[in-house]
Amino acid sequence: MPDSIDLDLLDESFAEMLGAEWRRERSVAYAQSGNLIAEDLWSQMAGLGWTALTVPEQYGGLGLGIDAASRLHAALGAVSAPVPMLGTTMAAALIAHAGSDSQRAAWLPALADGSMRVGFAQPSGAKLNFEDTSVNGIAADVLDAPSATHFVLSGRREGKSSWIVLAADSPGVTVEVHPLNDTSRTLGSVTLSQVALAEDAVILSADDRRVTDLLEHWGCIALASDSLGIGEAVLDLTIEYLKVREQFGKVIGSFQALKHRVADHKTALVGARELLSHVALLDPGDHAGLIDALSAKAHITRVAAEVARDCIQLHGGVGFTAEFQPHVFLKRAKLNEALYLTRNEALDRVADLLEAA
Amino acid sequence: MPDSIDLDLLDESFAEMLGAEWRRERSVAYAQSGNLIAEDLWSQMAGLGWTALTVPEQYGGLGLGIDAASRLHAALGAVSAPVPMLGTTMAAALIAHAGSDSQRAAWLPALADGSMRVGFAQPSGAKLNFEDTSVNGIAADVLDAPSATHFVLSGRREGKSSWIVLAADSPGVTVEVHPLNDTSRTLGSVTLSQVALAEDAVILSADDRRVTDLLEHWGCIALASDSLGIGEAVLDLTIEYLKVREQFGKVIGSFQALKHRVADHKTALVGARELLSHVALLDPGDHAGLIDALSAKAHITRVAAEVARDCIQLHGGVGFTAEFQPHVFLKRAKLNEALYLTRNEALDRVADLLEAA
Amino acid sequence: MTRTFDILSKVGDEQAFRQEIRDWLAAAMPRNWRVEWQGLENETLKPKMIAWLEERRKVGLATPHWPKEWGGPGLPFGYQIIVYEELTRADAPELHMYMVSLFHTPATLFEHGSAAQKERYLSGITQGTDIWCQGFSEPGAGSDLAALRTSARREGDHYVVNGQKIWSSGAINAQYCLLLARTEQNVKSKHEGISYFIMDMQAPGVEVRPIRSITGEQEFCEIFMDDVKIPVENLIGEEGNGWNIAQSTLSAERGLLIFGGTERLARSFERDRVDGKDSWMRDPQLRREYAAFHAELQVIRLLIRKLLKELEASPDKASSNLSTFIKLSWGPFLQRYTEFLVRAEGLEAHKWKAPIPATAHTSRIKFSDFLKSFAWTIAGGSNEIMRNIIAERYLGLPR
Amino acid sequence: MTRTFDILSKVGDEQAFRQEIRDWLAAAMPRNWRVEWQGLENETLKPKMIAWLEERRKVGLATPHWPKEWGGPGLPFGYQIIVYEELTRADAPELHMYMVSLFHTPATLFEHGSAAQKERYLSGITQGTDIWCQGFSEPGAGSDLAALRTSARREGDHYVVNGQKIWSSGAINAQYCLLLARTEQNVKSKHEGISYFIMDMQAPGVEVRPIRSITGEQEFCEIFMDDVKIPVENLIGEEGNGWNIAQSTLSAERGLLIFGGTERLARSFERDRVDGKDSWMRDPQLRREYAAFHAELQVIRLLIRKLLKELEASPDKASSNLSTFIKLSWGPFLQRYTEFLVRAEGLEAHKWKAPIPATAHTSRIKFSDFLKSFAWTIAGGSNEIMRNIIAERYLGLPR
Repeated sequence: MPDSIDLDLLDESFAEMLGAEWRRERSVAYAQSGNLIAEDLWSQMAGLGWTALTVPEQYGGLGLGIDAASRLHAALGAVSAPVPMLGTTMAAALIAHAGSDSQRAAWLPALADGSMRVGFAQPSGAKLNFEDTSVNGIAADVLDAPSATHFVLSGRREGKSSWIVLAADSPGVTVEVHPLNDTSRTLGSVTLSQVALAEDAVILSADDRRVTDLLEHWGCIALASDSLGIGEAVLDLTIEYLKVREQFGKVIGSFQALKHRVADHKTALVGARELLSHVALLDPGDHAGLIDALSAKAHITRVAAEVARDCIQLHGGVGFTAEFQPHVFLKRAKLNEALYLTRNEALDRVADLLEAA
Repeated sequence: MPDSIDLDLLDESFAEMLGAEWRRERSVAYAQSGNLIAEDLWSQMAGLGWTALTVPEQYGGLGLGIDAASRLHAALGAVSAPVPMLGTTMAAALIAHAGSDSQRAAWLPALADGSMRVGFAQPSGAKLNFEDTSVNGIAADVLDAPSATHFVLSGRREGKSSWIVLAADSPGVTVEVHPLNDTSRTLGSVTLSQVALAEDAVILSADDRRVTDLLEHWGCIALASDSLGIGEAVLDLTIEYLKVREQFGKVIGSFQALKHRVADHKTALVGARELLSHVALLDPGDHAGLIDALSAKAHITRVAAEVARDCIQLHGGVGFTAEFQPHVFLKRAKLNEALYLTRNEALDRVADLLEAA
Repeated sequence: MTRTFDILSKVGDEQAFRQEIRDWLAAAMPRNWRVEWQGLENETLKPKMIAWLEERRKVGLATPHWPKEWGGPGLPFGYQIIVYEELTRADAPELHMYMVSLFHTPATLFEHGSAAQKERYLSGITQGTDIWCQGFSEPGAGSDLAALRTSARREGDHYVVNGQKIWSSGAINAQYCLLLARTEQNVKSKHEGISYFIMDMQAPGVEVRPIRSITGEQEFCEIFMDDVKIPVENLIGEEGNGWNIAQSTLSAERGLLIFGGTERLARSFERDRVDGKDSWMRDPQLRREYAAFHAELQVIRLLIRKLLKELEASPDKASSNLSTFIKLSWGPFLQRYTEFLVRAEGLEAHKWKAPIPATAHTSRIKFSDFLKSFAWTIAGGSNEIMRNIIAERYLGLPR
Repeated sequence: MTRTFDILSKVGDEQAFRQEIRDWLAAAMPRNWRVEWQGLENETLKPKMIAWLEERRKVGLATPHWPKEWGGPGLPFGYQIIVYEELTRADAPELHMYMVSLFHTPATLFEHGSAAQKERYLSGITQGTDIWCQGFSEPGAGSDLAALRTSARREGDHYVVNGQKIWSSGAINAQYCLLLARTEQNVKSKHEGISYFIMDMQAPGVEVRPIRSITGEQEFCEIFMDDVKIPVENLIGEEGNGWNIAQSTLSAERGLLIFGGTERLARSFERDRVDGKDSWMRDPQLRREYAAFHAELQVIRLLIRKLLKELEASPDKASSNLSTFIKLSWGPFLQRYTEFLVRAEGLEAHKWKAPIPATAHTSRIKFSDFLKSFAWTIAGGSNEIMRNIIAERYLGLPR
């Protein structure tokens, strides 16, 4: 089944539910609500099996790959959905690829049914020390930590990169909430104070480099997908607006200077989509695949942020109000640029990898 | 007299002569001629005293400052004049500020009357060794060297920056000509092989740092001025073209997408002109003055090159032909970006100086 | 603290003038205001703003750029510059609630107001705490300002106004409004038949609704007018001549208003470098990006000084060309620079912090400053309108 | 060297196919051609180009992307890719004099030509050395192609043609011209009344004048036609249907033609990095700028492969949407990348070097490659025309 699934059909089902459940008005209203997560939306997603997308079948998942996850993240970006899906995608990848059998059995079903919500540490963050039986330290700026049931934090053990999975309510764990300009997501710094380190909480892979590459690859694709969804959605709604808003006795969409900017944005997004489709099919273990994934992250998050920025300008005055949607997209697009790897960090990696090729 | 001269009147006299003597057609034709210098234009300039502009009065000059030279360089840029004026400006500054009385007497009158044409070494080039009685080495990529009567080359003596003034026909001097894409100028690499170093040929200043700063300041302003002239001229002629060329039954200047690009270019050039006027009045010994001069070089050469590039595009097909003028401007503007200091080198200097402020 | 300050008497001695301002600021400026005022809006902010205005008034600097004819201190140009330099240097709060009062109202009244209007309303600013707002734009007439539909119908000794305005900064706090309304419906050109009024915001039928902006602040408002009566003596200039008068109002916006903002930004630009010195200023690329902004900032500061000199020579008539170039330089520059800071600061810039009022575009909350930059690229004539004006009016490209 | 090569028979075994091409290229490719051909133009270049075409023909690769129906080798898509990959890998000269012959002529004739026309003219390309040019643009009708004024008047069994064409690549060397001319003057829409002809360039009344381009080369020409007779059998399709047929010609240009160019650029992109490794690749900023181009290059290569797959599925009908997006991605990208290389190389890039023909945009003479990029941003539908098409036709924004 997984191999033969039609991703375009998947797209349609994502768009259908989100289009019905997370309309523009909800998105705009949510941005001022102060909530940490759209609980009801998350429940619906879980109910439809979206949280199970990339979990292996034997653990209650659909066993699909990053290409399917890419579609889902694009759909969530397209409505700026306030759900912590990135943590699920990343945690499922990590645990499925590097977890022991008991770890997989312990966590993958909970990820699949949505009951486990993960705050996944910034890959570029400081590493914790997992050598002892307890762990101390701070994992700063963990995405979606404030609404998470679990954290996946990275550190070192036996000289290797490794990860721990920790319940948010474990003794000694506290979370400092950082509200974001992008109110569709949250950030939290997780402080660990004498937190007991159960042996089974540590994920240690024989080939930690491969796991690190895999996570980088999946993270880049998920964020690039989210941004692609943002870029396409904000451009589409702006084009709609340009077709109805009148100034000087004409719809403003008839002004050539605006048309040319829109055409450039559309061209950039058509290309971005093609790049992403391609990257999502590459093997993360593949050197060229990682180059393209990092490139896609740097390129597509930039394109989307620039499109969203200009869409505010194209809206004119109403674009400056909280009541219209472009700002919701701009804030999310700008955050995507900074998450996991900044553009400059990604490009430095690309240059390194190209030179090593 | 010099203090009270009206620079706007000077501008007018530059524009009048050059407008009459170096029309578009000559500029376009010259670009394919293979000549090293427009001898007749140089003679006319010398006859009108333009080569004497910044030479002190007691040596037959007009004793004006870099603000006047800036106007001249802008006027020369505006017609892409194939004359080695930059060497005169730089050499006059160096000799007037750092030369001994005998050196000033020997060279300034010849600079003033145009009989001495200088190939002035790239400030960033390798330094020669002036310790001995003869000098060996290569001064690479000296601007206008192929048409020069003299070279000013930089090196070190007694641990300080110093300069030599050398006749092009001195024994042991050979010049390798590098034709340029910008055919309004030339470049040459000067090889010195056992060239006798007369004691009076070496310019050595007690405060070599001040002289270096002065040359950097003047060089930045001269090149930025040349580029400003280019940018304004190429935009003006493009606007003229947009007003007459018809497509789709309209003059293409009525298309809003083109209008908006032109408006942005115009805005950038209005600002560039203001920056340059300001910088040309600052004391080169002043820290802030040097920052602004370097900034002006980096900024204005970039603006002009970008305007010239888009002017080819705005011309459409004819912009791609050697018969129209935009390419002459683009090539000169791009060269100005690379001469003396690249944009990145200039910005690194600006950042250093800002941090030291 | 019991010392009194006499700043204006020091004109003629720049050094003493400057020192007196510094001493006064050290004594009179609200303490720690960036922290105290953070997150304040309208009602809570207003008394603090008034108190600060009072301090400025005491030393004659409520309206430092006003000539004597307007009731201002009539400072020579060089001294005006010093005032702004010192206010900036001390990081004094901006009188942002008084923007229209300080800039748009005098630019309008001085040239077009009656003697009685000048007398009454300018003194309300120099001597009182009158807050003004501007009622130009409408939901259906943004960039196309002349398409406005708010109507003013003459009935005896007053006009009856009906309609809706939008993007009125600070209308929620305002006593008066500079209002454009249509007094004649059947006109050949939409620029005709528009009249210019002073509207009392406390008049019956006026309703104000704040609009929340993308920064979360409520600076802009909508104004709804339902049979609002405006006495005929509140008509500015001739009936039907409102469009021309509005050009005076707008020209104030495109030049002078930017001055304070750029000087503050120049100061903030230096602090950004210091703040970033152990982080992004060590990245060779970001360092160059930063350095390149220096030229752009200088360009704008120089253009504004040129405009101010023109204004000094002829105070009632700003060069509209120059002010258009300034507007189109400043807005996009500000947007690119603040975006750069967001990028340079990384994830930290994305953490929400309550906006700080009265800081112009230098709250130093990077994301908030970036979002606010759209006010300059959209409001008061968008980038697009500026480009049309430059191409068509100044360069003669055909419509 | 006496070995014969049988590349086409290896279809079915990719490895053997690839190896056979490599062996053939090692034996047959002109030696040291980049040096030998540098600075050559027209007459001196033509025999070298023909000799290379002959080598390709011997192994069935004169027209590697042509289907069997056109007289091509009918290679499966994957094998076409291999051919281009190997030609690129070996840095084989591009058949740039044959661009119209290889791309535009078949795209036009296959769909719209008569059996006799296909028979005669396609074989002149697959079996001979016919060079074609295109006579579309006119001095008064550049981007507004349909405004063309060249007239073709029917007189008995021929048409009499008068007018002028411009931007005809390689017309100076051409035997035939794909000509658009107006056969009907009184039309409601300018797109009507245009007919499509094959014109013999040796016919009396045809005169060709080369245009020197900004790179100093003479690739483009003007064609003057003074009572040129074209036999009626040289009309392609119906009289008056030329505009529609021209769309087939142009679609070839916007997709397929870019393929060779991007693959060469991808190869050149790698070499640029190696060449720069001790200079600009050590500058952190230039290194990032370089790395950022990787994504853009991949985007274009992927879009083209998608288009080629569509063409394989339905060879006579390219997706015009996709080809427009490709054109608007490729031209500006190429211009920015070549400009970057000029900047990265510094002063060295400004030294003039004679252009090297047959290198597409990868002569590796940086300034020349930069200047040539304008051919892609202006010719064959300028950036501006592409933006109009995308906004109006694809996105439905009103005219």
